[in-house]
Amino acid sequence: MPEMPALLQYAKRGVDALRRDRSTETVRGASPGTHLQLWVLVLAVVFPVAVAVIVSTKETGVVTSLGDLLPGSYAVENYREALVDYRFGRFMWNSLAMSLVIVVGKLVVSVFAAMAVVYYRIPYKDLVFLFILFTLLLPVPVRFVPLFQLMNDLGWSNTILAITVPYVASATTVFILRQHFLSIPASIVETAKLDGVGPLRFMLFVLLPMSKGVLVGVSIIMFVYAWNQYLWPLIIIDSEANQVAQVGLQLLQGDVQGGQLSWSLVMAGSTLTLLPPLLLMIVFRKPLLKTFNIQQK
Amino acid sequence: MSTREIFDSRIESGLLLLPTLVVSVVFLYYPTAMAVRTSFFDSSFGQADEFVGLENYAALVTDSAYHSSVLLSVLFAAVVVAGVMAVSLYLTFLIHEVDTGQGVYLISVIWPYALPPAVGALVFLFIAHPTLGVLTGPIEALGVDVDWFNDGPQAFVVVALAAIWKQIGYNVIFMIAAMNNVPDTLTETARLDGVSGLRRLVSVYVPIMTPTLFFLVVINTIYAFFSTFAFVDLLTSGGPSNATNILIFDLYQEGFSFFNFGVASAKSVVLFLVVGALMLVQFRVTDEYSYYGA
Amino acid sequence: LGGGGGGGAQFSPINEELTVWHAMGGTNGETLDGIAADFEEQTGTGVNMEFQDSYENVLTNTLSAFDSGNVSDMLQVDSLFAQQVLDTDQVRPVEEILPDEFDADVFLDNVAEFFTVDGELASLPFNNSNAIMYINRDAFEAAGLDPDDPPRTLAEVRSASEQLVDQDVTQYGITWPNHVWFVETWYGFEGELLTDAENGHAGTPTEFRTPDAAYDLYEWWKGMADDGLYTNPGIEAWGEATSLFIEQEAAMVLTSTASVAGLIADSEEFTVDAAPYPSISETRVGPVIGGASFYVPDGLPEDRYEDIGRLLEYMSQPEVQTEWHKGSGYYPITQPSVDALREEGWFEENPMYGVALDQLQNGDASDPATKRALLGPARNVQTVIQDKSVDILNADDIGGEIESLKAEVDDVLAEYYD
Amino acid sequence: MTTVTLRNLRKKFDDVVAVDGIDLDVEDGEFLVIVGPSGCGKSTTLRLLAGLESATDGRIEMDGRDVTAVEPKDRNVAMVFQNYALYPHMTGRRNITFGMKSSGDFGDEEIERRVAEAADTLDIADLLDRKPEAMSGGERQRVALGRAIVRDPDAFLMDEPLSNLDAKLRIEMRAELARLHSTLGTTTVYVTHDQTEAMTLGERVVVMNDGGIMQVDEPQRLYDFPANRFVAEFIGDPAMNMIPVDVEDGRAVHDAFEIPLPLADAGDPVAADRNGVGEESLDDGRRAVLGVRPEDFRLPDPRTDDGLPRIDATVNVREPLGDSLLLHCSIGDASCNVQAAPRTDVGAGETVSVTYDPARLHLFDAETGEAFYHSEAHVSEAERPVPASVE
Amino acid sequence: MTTVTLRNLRKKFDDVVAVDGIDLDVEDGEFLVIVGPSGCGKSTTLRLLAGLESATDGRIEMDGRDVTAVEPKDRNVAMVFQNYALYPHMTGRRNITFGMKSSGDFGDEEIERRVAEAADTLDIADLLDRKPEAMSGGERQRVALGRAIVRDPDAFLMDEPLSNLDAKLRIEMRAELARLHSTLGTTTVYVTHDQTEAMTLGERVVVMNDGGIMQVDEPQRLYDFPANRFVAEFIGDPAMNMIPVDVEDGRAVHDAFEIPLPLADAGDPVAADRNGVGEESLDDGRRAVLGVRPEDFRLPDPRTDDGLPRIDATVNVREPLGDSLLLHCSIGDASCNVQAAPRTDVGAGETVSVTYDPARLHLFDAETGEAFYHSEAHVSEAERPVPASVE
Ligand SMILES: Nc1ncnc2c1ncn2[C@@H]1O[C@H](COP(=O)(O)OP(=O)(O)OP(=O)(O)O)[C@@H](O)[C@H]1O
Ligand SMILES: Nc1ncnc2c1ncn2[C@@H]1O[C@H](COP(=O)(O)OP(=O)(O)OP(=O)(O)O)[C@@H](O)[C@H]1O
Ligand SMILES: O=P(O)(O)OC[C@H](O)CO
Ligand SMILES: [Mg+2]
Ligand SMILES: [Mg+2]
Repeated sequence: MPEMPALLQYAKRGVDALRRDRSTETVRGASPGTHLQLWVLVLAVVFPVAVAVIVSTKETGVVTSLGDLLPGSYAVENYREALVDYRFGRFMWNSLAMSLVIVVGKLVVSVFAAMAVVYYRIPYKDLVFLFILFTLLLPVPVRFVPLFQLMNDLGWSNTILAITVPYVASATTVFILRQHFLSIPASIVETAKLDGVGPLRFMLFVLLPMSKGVLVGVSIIMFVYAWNQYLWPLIIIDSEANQVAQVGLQLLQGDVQGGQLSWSLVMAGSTLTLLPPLLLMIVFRKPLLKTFNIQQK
Repeated sequence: MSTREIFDSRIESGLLLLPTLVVSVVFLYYPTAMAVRTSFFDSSFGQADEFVGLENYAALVTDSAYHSSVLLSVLFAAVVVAGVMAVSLYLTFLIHEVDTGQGVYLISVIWPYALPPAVGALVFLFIAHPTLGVLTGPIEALGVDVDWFNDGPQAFVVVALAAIWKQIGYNVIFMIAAMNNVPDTLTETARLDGVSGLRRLVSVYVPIMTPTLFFLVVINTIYAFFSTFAFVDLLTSGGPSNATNILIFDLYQEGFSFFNFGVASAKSVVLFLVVGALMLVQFRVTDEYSYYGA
Repeated sequence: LGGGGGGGAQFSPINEELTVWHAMGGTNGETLDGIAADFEEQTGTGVNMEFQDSYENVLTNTLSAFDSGNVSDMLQVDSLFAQQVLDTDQVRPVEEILPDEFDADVFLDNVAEFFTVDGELASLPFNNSNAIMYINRDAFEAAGLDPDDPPRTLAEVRSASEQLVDQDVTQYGITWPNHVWFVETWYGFEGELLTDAENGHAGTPTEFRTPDAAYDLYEWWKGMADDGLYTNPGIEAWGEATSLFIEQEAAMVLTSTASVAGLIADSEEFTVDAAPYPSISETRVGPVIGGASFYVPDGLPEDRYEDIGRLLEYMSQPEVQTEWHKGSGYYPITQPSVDALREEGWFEENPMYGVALDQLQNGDASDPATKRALLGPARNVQTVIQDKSVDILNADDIGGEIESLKAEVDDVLAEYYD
Repeated sequence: MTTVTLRNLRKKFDDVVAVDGIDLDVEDGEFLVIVGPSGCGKSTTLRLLAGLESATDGRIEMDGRDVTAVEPKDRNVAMVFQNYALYPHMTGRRNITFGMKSSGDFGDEEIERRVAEAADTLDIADLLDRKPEAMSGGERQRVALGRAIVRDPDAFLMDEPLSNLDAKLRIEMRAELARLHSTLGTTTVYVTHDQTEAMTLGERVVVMNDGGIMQVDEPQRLYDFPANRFVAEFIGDPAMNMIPVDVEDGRAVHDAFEIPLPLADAGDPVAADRNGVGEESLDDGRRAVLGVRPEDFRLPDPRTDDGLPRIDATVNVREPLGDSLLLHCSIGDASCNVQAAPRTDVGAGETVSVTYDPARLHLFDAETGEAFYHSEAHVSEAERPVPASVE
Repeated sequence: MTTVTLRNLRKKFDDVVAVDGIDLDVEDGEFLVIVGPSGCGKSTTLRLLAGLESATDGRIEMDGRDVTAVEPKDRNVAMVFQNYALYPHMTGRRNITFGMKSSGDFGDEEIERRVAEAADTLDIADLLDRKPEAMSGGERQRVALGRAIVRDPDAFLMDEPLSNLDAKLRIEMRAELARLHSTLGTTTVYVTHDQTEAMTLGERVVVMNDGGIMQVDEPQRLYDFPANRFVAEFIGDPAMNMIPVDVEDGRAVHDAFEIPLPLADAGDPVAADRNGVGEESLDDGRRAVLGVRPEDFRLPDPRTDDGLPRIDATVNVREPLGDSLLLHCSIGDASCNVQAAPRTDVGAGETVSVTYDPARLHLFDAETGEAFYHSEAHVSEAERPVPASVE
């Protein structure tokens, strides 16, 4: 996998960039008003998540006023309970497996498709592209019932195949990759053609290395998407051992039927599920924020 | 000018497209077609399908609750799309304007995007529950009676807010790249001319960012219609008085709570048509107004 | 599509070991796990207790599993959905599975009756409950109310609530989850049927009944809401309702006996007590049953049924029932365990645990109104009633909304049974 | 060893005819420059040669072999692009070897040897381990050249390879290219819109306009004997002055002046050879445009009399260029640029007396723009005034 | 009505000092050009003037008012950028009016009037309703100018406004700018790296290098009296030849030649005034660099004798430039460019005899690069050879 070293490299750069950010503060700042507005907005955006994290450190977790929002001392206990007693680690692991398979699958399949769409002379190319784009309108919920049946017919229920393969075709990824491929100077492509560089070599040694940023950026978006899948796993996976974290979260609620809603455990679980994507976003922040410039055509 | 179509082999291009096309056909188009088929049947668990022709659709046509659900969904999508884009755009702009701490601000605002919708909904419930919510007290102190379990419009606002909040990060990711791509000299020209901040955003950046904004309108519309299920499910269950009974929730309930697959399928088809029609309108409109980057 | 095959479907089990899908979270779930472990120790047969989040999810997963063919060996189905599961024709009456020597008469009459179909025990009753009222004794005292004489009718609930709120003791007087079960229970106490055909026990139900009592109920309910005496915790919001009570936002909560153990544990700041369900009027015919029973799919490999039968039998053993009752609050459903508990003096020591059992046994089991409705489209009817209840609270014209509630339920019934 | 022949080559894009049926012969080892204004079809011609575009019509031959339909990689040509087209993620070395390795025609050792050779020729040994982002524009261009030469192609095709460089660097690289060509002797077709590049680099220069070829000639001959107005005005900076005149009685007549047009004796063999035209074309009353380059106008030394007519010109703007002084003047109703000695003391608004080099007059048909008279062809070497020793 | 004064102006970016404490006075209505190689700090200086960068140190005054810390929009300057900086989504008209409307200082009618006026001045009336994508480069630049002039700013700041245009257009627009400036008379600071632009446009030219000012002078004086090697080599194309010599006995001595250095009579007032230096600096044995511009070398007419030394030069490359012929020669171990008449018959490899203009010699200190001798200052008008009538 040529992406792996690239990923590591980006990871390192992301961390470096964070470090640099703090040190370089130039003389002329924007007006304090701008910063104030930002503070307020950022606070508003982050507040709910912060509440979740705080609650996850409390004993019962029932918090009804702002005054209660001081971190409690049950963090270790709650996280231990979630991870060990409720086997939440297991769900996280399932989620991770699912997400990685989806991301890698999407990338491979979409790189192929985008390459065909951009670099091949194909008849009815626009139609093919449209056919792929059109799938944006067919998200899982609309197809639940037949898809469910199909999975049963294939014997895929309760397997990782059921929660990964249907996601592998990705209109968004193909679209973004196509945009990126179109921004690679034509002269570079033509140089390859003049040199007689074959498609495989072209893809491995020219296209992929020149798309590192976008691939990383798209991977993160797709990871978040995959990681957050909820409804479909809920429906198609009914064995606890194979369940994913999003669905597993409900198991942390405690005996709701019996009136015990353990908010602190739920929030501990929520915080746990937030960690992998968050970590990725921080580490790969540079490519995530730099590479999605959508240009016309 | 020059061409990127440097390869000719039909077979190779076919092979490259194959995985995407096979997956699309088998797991996307085929189930969709089946959904269309099912919509002509009376179908449920544990009973044989029975062909009923257009009956399911006829039921929808006469069902006024369903009509309001369609309208509601369109309204909801409009509010969510407009809200997400306005807030994200303004946030992006502010971040673009400051030169200190950009990275920290950025990570902070895109952070909630990583949160699963279900968790987002739970957290929202937690802070905005009419009686238990952390923020309920302060908001009531402002003179608003927080009562969205009973008050439809309020419930709509809460679900929309949650949906907007969750999608901001995704938008900011794309918008910041687009805004950073606006040539500095345009910003500087505007500064020399004394074009004020907001005017610069609206009159200079936004038009230049149209390709990205258009992409986001499409993605956000799809999000608003299809991916907001968890918020409705966990916050309001479509109520009160159907005030938040958007199509995707309605469809899920019909299918997976009531197991009326025929009707649910008819509802999927309608949902699909509604979103498709909206997309078409959006493509038309943006085709006309979008600035085609130089 | 959708519609699965007929009765002879061959199911494949999920696991080598027995799998049980249930909806018992938290401490109740742990108790259940303990029971499984004990069973395994005694018999060597492994059991996987798999928590499925809620009765609604168990139902969804069950129905879809029937379709996919991968089914769990036992399914904990809410009594509300009994008919919906029976209608699939994919379950085998437990009586055919239980070991021959098993004595089906051990179950309390009021319980056994509900779960018996065509003279056969269709499912194994296990965790059964009533809706009761919990009160905050401290709050009652602070408001000058007598905690030992809790309100017994809706009118009394209202006046107690007024007193609590007027004196600023709690923000609200009472709360309960917006769940159909509470409406059902009110109907039951009033001796009113929810639907015709004896709540579906004597034929096909076709209409939702709206006796005067229903009007009284909703009028009271709306008045409570309008005057800020009642707060709506949300649809099926079991957790939120008890949270409101624990946080002392409301001094009374209506909820399941299943919450006894949890509420006692969580009410650290005040003293909790249990009281019978408040009735609409002075009439108190009896409550409808709540909780769930275990169904077993028909069509699993035959060799499994023996183990399943033994597990079923084990779960109705007096020791298990006693343990279960003490750990949860669900009342004991077999006579031997009731007797054992009585003997032990358990109910005297823990009067809160006795409230539901008394309520059940004081009820008139012969009155069809106390039999929980058997409705094919139960989930759908449930949703309509819950959604509509909110509408009624918001409506100016209660009568109109109640009529439209009836119309909608009738539609659902008609559609299902047509 | 490679000649390139274009025959009636045409390329049409949808509604634009980019190349409009051109014929051209590139000789073996020649450095041929194609020059012309933006959009005239230079790049398209080059890309047709490379095989990156397919011809709509006509044929392309290399060494007599018809390659019109041959795949680019089988034409054995190397192309250098304006934007360098280096792979940004590869080091200089890998950029150079990547194409060769792909083609599989070369062994590893052979590749090594060639890279070393090219690095030597281009003096880029120390760039081989850097990535393009760590190179300056000139260095990048040099690596791009390296990539082209290692493959030892039959022909180099270069599309404005120096346009992205700044002025100084461009001049340096120009010299580099000239040196390279004299070392390698590979047939080269070079596209530029910069006439200085065209003049200094090209052994022959093709001037294109609007998809067609206007003239193909050696640089100085293009300058001295432009075949038409387009070439006359395109080549030369500042451009040739163009003044509408009538031809009368062997003179170019304008409202503000009359200029005698030297004519060689009829039948003088020199004339034809030098692109002159017989007197029959100097018909009385013919409408023409007189072309005189700014440097062929002179401010005469008042102390001498060369017997040439004096023309009155009013100076509008003076532009000191350092090595000369450009005067923007009006002569009657015509605007003219006149080049004077750098420190000449003439101010804007003054009227000066101007004369000209009688051997450097050009006449173009007023309608077709075709040149029909170059006075140089009619002035024998002996007759010409002694060239000034200071230019 | 606007003078601009820079005092000890400094700008430091992280670790780069872009502008290194410069002093400069721009006079009211002056067209001042800043020229220098890439990265020398030209743009930064201009941006400091505009207020787009804040100064690290020093002050900026406009009309005596300290504006160092004033917001850009309150400086009342207009800036024209290299890439035009037109809003791509607005028509020409809206591009022009957008800033004015935003500032709110102008009424609608006033704006109308001004746009009409500017459109007239710049001849862009028919561009007003087009978007930039439908305009050519020159048209875009014109609209950008229009946007600048409608606001009637106190000063124009232009950063390489013509660099993106092709050669022909650049020359046209250059003339346009000159005309505009003579019409409006607004103080203008113009940045370019193109010395021809600098020479032709600037009333005075500032040559910058490495963040500092090398020389400020009128264009022709920069050319004739460069203050140091940097200016001498930067101004002039092809660049001035630089040959290391020793000064001995009033002569510049090189292995291959000796050249007498004219000296005015001591105390002659002309000398000082003309940037010459006294004979005391021509110390025997001083290491120096002799500067001679290519056009100040000559191929002498063999028929005449001007009494000047002859220098043997071997021609390496001949570059026909049309209006002249550039010979790249070796003189001893030095490389020299010699400019000859266009059609001179000299081939590569030949050795030619070269002489020079004795009034056009320059000497620079071998170490510091400072000029210490310009022969022109020592040659009185009368002594100079009669200028040739053909340049
Ligand atoms: N792929 C294409 N599709 C359509 N028109 C094209 C294409 N390539 C070139 N043209 C048109 O053909 C004409 C010639 O283009 P070409 O690129 O050959 O010009 P050029 O002489 O190289 O110009 P420049 O100096 O600007 O590079 C132009 O009008 C151009 O717009
Ligand atoms: N924002 C910046 N941050 C860091 N360094 C900068 C910045 N802007 C300019 N510099 C540096 O300051 C120096 C001067 O830059 P400036 O842009 O003024 O040069 P210039 O003379 O305009 O060059 P050019 O002709 O290439 O435009 C350069 O070394 C440049 O790299
Ligand atoms: O909460 P439980 O288990 O007592 O069940 C209550 C009712 O059965 C819900 O329908
Ligand atoms: Mg071109
Ligand atoms: Mg600059």
